[in-house]
Amino acid sequence: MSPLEGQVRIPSGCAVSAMISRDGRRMNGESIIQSMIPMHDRSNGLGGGFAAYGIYPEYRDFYALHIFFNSKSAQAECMTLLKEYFEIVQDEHIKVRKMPQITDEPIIRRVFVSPMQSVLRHLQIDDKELVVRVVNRINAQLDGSYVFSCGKNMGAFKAVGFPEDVGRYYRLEEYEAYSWTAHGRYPTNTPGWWGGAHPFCMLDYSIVHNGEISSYDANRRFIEMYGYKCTLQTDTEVITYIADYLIRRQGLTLDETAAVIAAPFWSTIEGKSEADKAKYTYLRTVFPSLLVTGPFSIILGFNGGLMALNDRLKLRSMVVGEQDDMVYIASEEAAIRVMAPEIQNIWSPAGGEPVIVRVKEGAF
Amino acid sequence: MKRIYVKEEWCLGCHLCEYNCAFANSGMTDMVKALRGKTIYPRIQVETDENGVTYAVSCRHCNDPLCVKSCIAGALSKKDGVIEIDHSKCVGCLTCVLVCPYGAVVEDGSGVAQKCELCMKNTCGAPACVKGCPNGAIVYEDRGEAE
Amino acid sequence: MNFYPEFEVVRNDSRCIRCRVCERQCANEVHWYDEDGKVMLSDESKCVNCQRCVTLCPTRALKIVKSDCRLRENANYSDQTIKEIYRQAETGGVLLSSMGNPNPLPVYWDKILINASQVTNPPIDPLREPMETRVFLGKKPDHITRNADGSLDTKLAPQLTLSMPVMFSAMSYGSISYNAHASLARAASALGIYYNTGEGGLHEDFYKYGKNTIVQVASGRFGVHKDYLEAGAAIEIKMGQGAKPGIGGHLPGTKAVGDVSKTRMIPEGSDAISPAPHHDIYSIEDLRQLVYSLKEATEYRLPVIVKVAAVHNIAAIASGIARSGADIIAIDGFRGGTGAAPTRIRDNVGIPIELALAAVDKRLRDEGIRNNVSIICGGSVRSAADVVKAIALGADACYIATAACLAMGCHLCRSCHTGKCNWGIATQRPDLVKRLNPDIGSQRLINLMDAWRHEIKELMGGMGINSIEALRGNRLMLRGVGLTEKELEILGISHAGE
Amino acid sequence: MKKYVIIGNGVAAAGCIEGIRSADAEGSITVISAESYPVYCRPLISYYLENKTDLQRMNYRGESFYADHNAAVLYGKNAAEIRTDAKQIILDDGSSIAYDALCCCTGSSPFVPPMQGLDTVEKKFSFMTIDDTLALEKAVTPESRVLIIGAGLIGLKCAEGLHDRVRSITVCDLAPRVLSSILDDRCAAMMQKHLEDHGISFILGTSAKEFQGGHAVMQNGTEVDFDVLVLAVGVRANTALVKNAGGNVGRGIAVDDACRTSLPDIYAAGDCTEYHDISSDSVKVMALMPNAYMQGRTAGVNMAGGEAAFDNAIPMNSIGFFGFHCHTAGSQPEGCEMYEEADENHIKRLFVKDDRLTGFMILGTMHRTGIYTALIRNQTPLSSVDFDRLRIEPQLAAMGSAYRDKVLKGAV
Repeated sequence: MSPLEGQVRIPSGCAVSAMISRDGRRMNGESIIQSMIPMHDRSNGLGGGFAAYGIYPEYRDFYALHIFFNSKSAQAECMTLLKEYFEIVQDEHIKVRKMPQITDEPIIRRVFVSPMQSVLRHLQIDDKELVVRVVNRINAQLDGSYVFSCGKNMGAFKAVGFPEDVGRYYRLEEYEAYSWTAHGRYPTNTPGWWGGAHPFCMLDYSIVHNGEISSYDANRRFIEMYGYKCTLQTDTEVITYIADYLIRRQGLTLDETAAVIAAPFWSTIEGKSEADKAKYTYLRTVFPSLLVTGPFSIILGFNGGLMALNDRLKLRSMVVGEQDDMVYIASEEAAIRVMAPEIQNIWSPAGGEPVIVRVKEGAF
Repeated sequence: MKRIYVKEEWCLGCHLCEYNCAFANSGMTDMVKALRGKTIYPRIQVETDENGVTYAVSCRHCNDPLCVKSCIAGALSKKDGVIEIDHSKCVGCLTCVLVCPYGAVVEDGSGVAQKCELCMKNTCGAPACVKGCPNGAIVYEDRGEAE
Repeated sequence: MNFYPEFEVVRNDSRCIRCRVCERQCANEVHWYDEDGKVMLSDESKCVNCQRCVTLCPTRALKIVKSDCRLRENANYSDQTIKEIYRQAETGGVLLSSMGNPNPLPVYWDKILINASQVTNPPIDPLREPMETRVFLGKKPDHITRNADGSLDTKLAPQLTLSMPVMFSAMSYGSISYNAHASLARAASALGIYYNTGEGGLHEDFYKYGKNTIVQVASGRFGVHKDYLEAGAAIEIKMGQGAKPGIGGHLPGTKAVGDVSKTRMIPEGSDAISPAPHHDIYSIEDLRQLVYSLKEATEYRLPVIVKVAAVHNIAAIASGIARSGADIIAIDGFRGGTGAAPTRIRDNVGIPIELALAAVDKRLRDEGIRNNVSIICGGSVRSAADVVKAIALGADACYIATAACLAMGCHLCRSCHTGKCNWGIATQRPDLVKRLNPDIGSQRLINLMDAWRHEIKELMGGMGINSIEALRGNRLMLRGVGLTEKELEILGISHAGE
Repeated sequence: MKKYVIIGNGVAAAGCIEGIRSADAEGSITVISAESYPVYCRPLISYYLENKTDLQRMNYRGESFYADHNAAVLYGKNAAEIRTDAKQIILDDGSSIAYDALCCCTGSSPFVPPMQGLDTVEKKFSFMTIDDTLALEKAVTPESRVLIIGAGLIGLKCAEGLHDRVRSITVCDLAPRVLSSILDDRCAAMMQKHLEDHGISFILGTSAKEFQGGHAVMQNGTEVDFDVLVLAVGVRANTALVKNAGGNVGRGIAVDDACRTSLPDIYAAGDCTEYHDISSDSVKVMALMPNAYMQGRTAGVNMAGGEAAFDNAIPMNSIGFFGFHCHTAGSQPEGCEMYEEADENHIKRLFVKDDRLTGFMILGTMHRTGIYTALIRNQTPLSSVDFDRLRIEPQLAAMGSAYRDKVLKGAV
């Protein structure tokens, strides 16, 4: 049997797509599913997925865990563990639409949880850190359980299959989100595993990514010093951890984060103002191991916005479109034209230059 | 103009320049054939001072060349800064040897005068002594000095 | 006991033009000209096979070959072993050797292969795209801090900035010549890297290269004073050396002459003996005290490097150093060179740098303190490929010394301890020192580093990496061939084909 | 536009033309040449006989020299008179040429003392010019017996030149040694032996008393039969033009360091002049090619309004016979010390006085002798150099590192 995710490093090509309303208007998943259809050939049916922000307004204060279980016993084991750390607010099936294109489905549950204050006090950590630790523990140590989404008021939906089928399977037309990201996968050496599909999430960060990064092991071995465990050995996973580490734990801004991941060349830095020179030099000096090289286009989703970023040589395609309050991002312009047929303003961002979109304050 | 200068602090006294010179001006393509079993008459000569310091001396291509002024046959001339000898005109009187204050014009072993012509007339292209010096003690450069 | 000489001088008389260059250039007085017979003669027993005569012979009339006169074959007692016994039986002395361990022990660099991109991601052409090799060595902060206005506080612990991840390793003035130091200093300056004074102090002429100088503090403390410490860009505490772990150094009085003795601050002609330990460092906490003493003395302006030989428990030692306040750890493998070391020590003590480096990098990461220190890898880094492999194993930069000596003309005859280096490197004899013209020496070092930088960029480009930091510790880019499971495990790499 | 006139067309004249043109590209130059050849150097005539050169290669400055320097040459003309008042030269054909500046490069002529019966000799020649040489060449056969009167530079070079063309050569001279003007007894003896080894016979210390056709009788009674007679007793400077115009003349035309004669706008250069020898601090006729050129050039520069001086003249000679060379320079003043080094085929004599090298004679090996010449010419104090090393071998190494740096590290 071929090795699964986590047993071997898996490079893969992909398609990405995203749409976001800066006004915080919530839209159902129809449009984002449609956007993946013209990019069908960028996937090979071994993985598709979506992330949606703003979909659980009534549970916005709770962490929404989306979990795959291989068996009832695994589910029971996992729930026992969760109860040691969290109040279980709600535990339910994620509704799916049975279809021939999607097979081998695991048990798919959605659990809203709230960290127990006593635990936080005992461990001297904040609630986010607790979620990260527990999720890492489940994913690394509990056989048959895999948490694939764990943020607030957001969720990831993914499966083995083509992305448009995955969207239908999860009935995404029934969810309303102000920000959607999508991913179609083209892995080159795996039979495909549900957990290995994208997006990859950590707290409310979700990453969809197209590329194969050459810095992988340098990034992985660095980030693993800080409690992360790259169980999937995928680019998306490590980039998610890098984003979490830089944004949440180091407190870098999105721009600063982009300047670490896709650092400007020294020759570019030389030409900047003294203040910028000092800043960029500092970031490259302090976080050299988090520079990501090789081709990538990623879309980092988070509560209240998203950031799209290309590698600094722009070795992967990525286009951005803007119309009214909407911003669209995709591997191919065709995908954007599906979502917004009348769109005028489409451009291709330069390598290493982040495109950051934020929803109006208070609108999500 | 470019001239040959010596850096005596780097001269090893190995005398390779003399052999490279003799070979370069031998008109032959094989050094062994050119020099083996022969006394060489190089146009550059290594001297050793009282402290054991060595350095090579070759034609300075003077601004006021006594050799050119003294040549009875009109065989020596200065063209583009280089003092040349026209061997077809030279009759071997060696007056040039008698007047060169640096001892840089020498007899070639057959009674004819010869001197450094910066390897411009042989197939070397650039001074062989410079090219062959293992320690950069002889250089061919323009120090911007007035003619 | 008389042996047949180890080398034979083969002179092709039909090519010899009697220019006597060989005679003039041999400090061992192997060659001479016989006026009567008009031939060149030689005394081969004096020959160390430094190839000076071969190199300078204008007609290629000379070669030096290994003598085939052999003692009776014995797979257990090699010729070398037997002759060493004879020598010791004769002299009662410790055998001395120079340069690195020449024995056929495994060279792991040669059993590690480098990856390249095909199809799924593109190789990068260094002639078309920027390819960055700049490296910072020094302690990195665990957390960023911000100024009141929210901007990043960009103050950092002192860092060394290298244009490429290679530096010239410690070789003292005394063990090598003034001109060798001049060559290294000038090349380091021109290249934007660093050279290392070694333990012999810093000649006053070279203070001007201070921005590119690492000053060493070794157990003998030769030439160490306030101005010296402040002259460099970093201070290196030498705890050990790969060629001779566990023992000190010994510069014979014959080399401690003139400026060498002045620079070392020792009487002319006296032996300069570095003790095996630093007598103020008998434990890791003592090291911490010295690290901070040196930092205090230089107002925390300079990073402190601690250099250790790669020995069995190097990972634990490195962990201790990383917590000692040191900014950089230099690890020197058992193949590293020396101007003189007891043969038995050189050939039998220490471990390969590849394994040591991998173990140290892993240990520091396991302990989450890899960012506290930078790692320099030394002890037989021979090519750009070795550099790339070292970086991918986890080094921040490499130290080279043997390769640098080779660039300056060394022919690895391993006779440095005689002080008669025909190439003007490991000698203090003025007529020999003169043979290394720093104009040439520095240019050759610059050429070598330029060439390596190009090759590093080519290799990186092939891997689809366009900045050296993305290569550091990127062990997925390496595969082993012909290595055991254990070796692969220690190196932290997969076997080729996996 | 200035009018320059040069009387004579030897090397001094060529130097004068180059000197004028180095300072004045415009003025007209007229050269009055008695001989019908472009400038050549007279000492080459013996090499012509030896086939080491030919008439074409003897041309001192190449085909286009006069054209390149915009100089007109009047071949086959002689100046008969200088009229200083009118600033005119009257030629032997009666025509006149005006000058603003004039240089006399009239050279020297063979001097033949009166000898009884000389008119009975059928084939007798001087050895000064191409025409002399061509005539001599025609007159000799492989069977000729040649008698040369004069064992000086001219006589002996003639002997060398004729050596392969004739049956025998006898050289006689009143002086008791060969090359008596430049060599002392010991050196002359070595040179004489070398010449005798090549079959030249000598009758020295006596002169010809009487000629009877092809028979000569010496003062000491020796008799010589010969077919061809060459008269090379000596030369005299051609001073008449200047002398007749009222200029100061001694054994040569008197000139100063700027090569000016005592007459306004009249200069003189070359073998016709007498001038200061710094090695002996005396005025001499030094009929030497290098000096002739340097004087000519000096005169030319000054004529054209520039400033030049030839103020370090010394006598010097480079002469060789059958591959055996001899270099001499300077003088041997009264009371000088001599350093000598000699073996069978080589001799070196250096003369030192008052901390200066004043002269030398070197026979056999000519290696870097110019370094000695420079010591004489520059009047270098020997205490400032390492003369102990220098006298053994001429070398810059013994001249001090400052001098060496100046010579080898900069332009000289």
